[in-house]
Amino acid sequence: MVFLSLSCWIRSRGPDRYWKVQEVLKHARHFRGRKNRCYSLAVKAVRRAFVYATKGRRLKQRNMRTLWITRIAAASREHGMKYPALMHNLTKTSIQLNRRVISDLAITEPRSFLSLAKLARARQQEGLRAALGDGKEPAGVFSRVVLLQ
Amino acid sequence: MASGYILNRGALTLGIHCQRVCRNISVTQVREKKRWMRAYTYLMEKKLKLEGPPPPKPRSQLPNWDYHAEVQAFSNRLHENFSLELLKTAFINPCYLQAEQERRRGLGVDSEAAALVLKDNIQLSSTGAALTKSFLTDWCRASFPSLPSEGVEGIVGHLTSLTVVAHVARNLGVEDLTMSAECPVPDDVIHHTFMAVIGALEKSSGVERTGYFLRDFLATQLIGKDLFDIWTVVNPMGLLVEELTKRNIALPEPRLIRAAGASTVLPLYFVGLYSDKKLLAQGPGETLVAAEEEAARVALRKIYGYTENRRPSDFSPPQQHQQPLITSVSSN
Amino acid sequence: MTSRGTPSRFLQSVLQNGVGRYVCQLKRISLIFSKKAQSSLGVREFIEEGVVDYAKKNPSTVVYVSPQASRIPKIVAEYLNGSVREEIITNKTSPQVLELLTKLTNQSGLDIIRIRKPFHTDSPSIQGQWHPFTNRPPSIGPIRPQKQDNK
Amino acid sequence: MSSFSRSAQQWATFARSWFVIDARMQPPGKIATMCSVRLQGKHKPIYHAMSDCGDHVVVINTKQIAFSGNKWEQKVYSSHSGYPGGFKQVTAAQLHHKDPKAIVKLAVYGMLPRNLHRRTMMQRLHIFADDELPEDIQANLTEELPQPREIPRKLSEYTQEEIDAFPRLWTPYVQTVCCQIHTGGSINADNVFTHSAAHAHVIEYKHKHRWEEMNAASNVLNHFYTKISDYIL
Repeated sequence: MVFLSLSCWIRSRGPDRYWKVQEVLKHARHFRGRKNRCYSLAVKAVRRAFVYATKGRRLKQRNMRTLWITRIAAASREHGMKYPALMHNLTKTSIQLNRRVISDLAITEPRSFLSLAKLARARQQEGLRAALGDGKEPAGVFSRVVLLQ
Repeated sequence: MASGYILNRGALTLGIHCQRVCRNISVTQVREKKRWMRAYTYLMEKKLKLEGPPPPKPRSQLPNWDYHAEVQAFSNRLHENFSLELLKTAFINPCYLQAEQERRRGLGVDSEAAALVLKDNIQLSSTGAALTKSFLTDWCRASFPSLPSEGVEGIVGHLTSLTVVAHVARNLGVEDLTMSAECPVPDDVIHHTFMAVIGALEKSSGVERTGYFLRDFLATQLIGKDLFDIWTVVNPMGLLVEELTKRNIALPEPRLIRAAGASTVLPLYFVGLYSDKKLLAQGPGETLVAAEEEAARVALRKIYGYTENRRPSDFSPPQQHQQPLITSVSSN
Repeated sequence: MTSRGTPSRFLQSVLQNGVGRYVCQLKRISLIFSKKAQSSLGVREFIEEGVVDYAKKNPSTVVYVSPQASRIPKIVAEYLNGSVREEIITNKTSPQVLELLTKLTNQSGLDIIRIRKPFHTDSPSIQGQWHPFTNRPPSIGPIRPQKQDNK
Repeated sequence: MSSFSRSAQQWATFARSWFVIDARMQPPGKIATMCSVRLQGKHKPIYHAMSDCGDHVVVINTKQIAFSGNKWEQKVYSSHSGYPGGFKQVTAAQLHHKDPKAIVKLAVYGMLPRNLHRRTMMQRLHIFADDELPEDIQANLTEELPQPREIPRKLSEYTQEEIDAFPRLWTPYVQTVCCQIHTGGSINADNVFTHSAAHAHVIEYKHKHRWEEMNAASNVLNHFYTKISDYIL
């Protein structure tokens, strides 16, 4: 925390408790209770607030990512896909959209999102067909693939 | 200050330690904690609270003001070649002339010696206003060819309204230069002045440049605005019926498409307007009537080509497009 | 700084600046310095060397140079939207002053506070925003879904 | 399409829809999952935990939910009134007998996040023991959700041809008993099927010699927690 304005405050250069207190209270004015006017309480609260703010900057990124994932999951469920399948197949089709953009698309441009989902679905089917091969089992293996055909 | 200094010196020579009492701040510089500062700040704050902020002063009466340079910078800032004489005339409002003459008469100077040889901007303003109106009407017709004349009038009326023009003018620095009787320049005066500036531009650079000027500064105010925020239509359904009969399309038939929570206090209805079994538009609403009206508005927006997802208007600089503005816009 | 304790705004521009043409938002700049003081040395140097070049390069800005008996040289920048910014340039060298001036010239005059998102638009959606019925198949006939009766 | 007015667009985007789920012969857990997702609004791309965008869910026919395994006897619902000796434990069957809505309600409540929105979300859940809906709720519905599990068919719903065509692993001892079962007069098999989760497709008559015993005992064992699994696979 650097208080740039303090050194620039020309009229009151030098140590003065009043200004020091004001610098702290400036950050505590929106707090609730006596914290917003009593220095000894405010200084503690401000320090905590700054610590939370520092941690919060990391936390925000994480929380936003979870929010995007929830939203994409919800939107892809509407089109009958699951989130992991959608994202995996989008990567496979080399669509390099991040989660923020995809979730924004799901809200503001639903038709673009629908086409993305369709693309992922097609890629998924393709992958399944490739995994099944020509529909014949390798020798000596019996599985449900035959029954499904 | 001088008396304080003398007093201070007198006190010092007398050897009485009353320095603190009769100290004058600006005279004796003492290196210490400025403990008076807090009380002084509080006093000033209290004074401000009691008396309110001081009345605003026009920028021209504050230090660092060169009218000629300011006017020239104004012209350069807008990338236009104003003739400075005309531009200076454009800033002189009749109310300023009146007030100034009153003031001079009040000072007791005889009328011949202190006569004002300034022209006011009434004529420039009227030409500017007329030009603005005609240009914006043409521009709207070209950009939204299917909009009816009432709609065009609505848009032009919005763009030339007092608030919009005053907002544009204030953000272009017209307020400082305006010669006005009152100090926070009222909206109508600033509107008048801006129109006069447009008139001056038309006289100095021609109609086409003025057109670009209007397009760049006034028409851009349409960005992000909805048609029916600008143009108040009371009965959209009636208008839609009128439009459809004009185009020989079957009349719209409202149908309830979707509904949710119909018996709650937060219902949602989607009403679709079908014309000849084809969906014209659909609109959501809180009640069936509101939804129907909304659907009519949506249909009107589609017919008039003023949807939110329309192609943006062309605001590119004139160097790339050599042909006149109106055709270049309509070719889109 | 905490996010609640600091003011914030969305990304914006003055009068859709740059859509039609770009207007330099700095309308007036005053260099206030002392003729004698040591702290104004760099400013005096800048006024001798660079201020004319700066004024020529920026014809849309009015530059005032006013010597005053003060120890604190400063730049007062006024913007088109009416905001005024003061920058203290005590003990700044000539290139530093020029740098500061360039920075002030390029600013828009809007409050320098936290910007919530690095992008903003008035009309976010082209295809129409999502609503609960966007991806639902249209229901034919009566709108109420009839309960299936097994009996 | 994006030309709704802003207020109308907002009204449409944040409107609450009403879902209806038929819980007949469905596992309560699966019903509760569907409910809790929709009550929280996690099925909408505009989801945000603070924006309270959940929908209404109507569950009907909760009287006819179906637990698998022997959860009816073994699943225990515990509660404590706070007073000494106030600890109560009831089995699922007892609870269901007392209040046919309780099992679904508790299952949904347990699946919602533990926060201040929990009770609000529960208020948007409407549970009905049978399929009679009041008029005002009937008017609100927007969509019926598909059931998570296919309803197993009762033996009485199979035709004779289907039963004959059903693959058998061995021949039953006595053919006549088989006929006696599905011609109707048998034990109150219908009753047992509807109330318990037993969904047998093939009835085996290994214990032919115990068949008469069962017929006699069926008057006693008419409740849904009858240990029919000894006789029916």
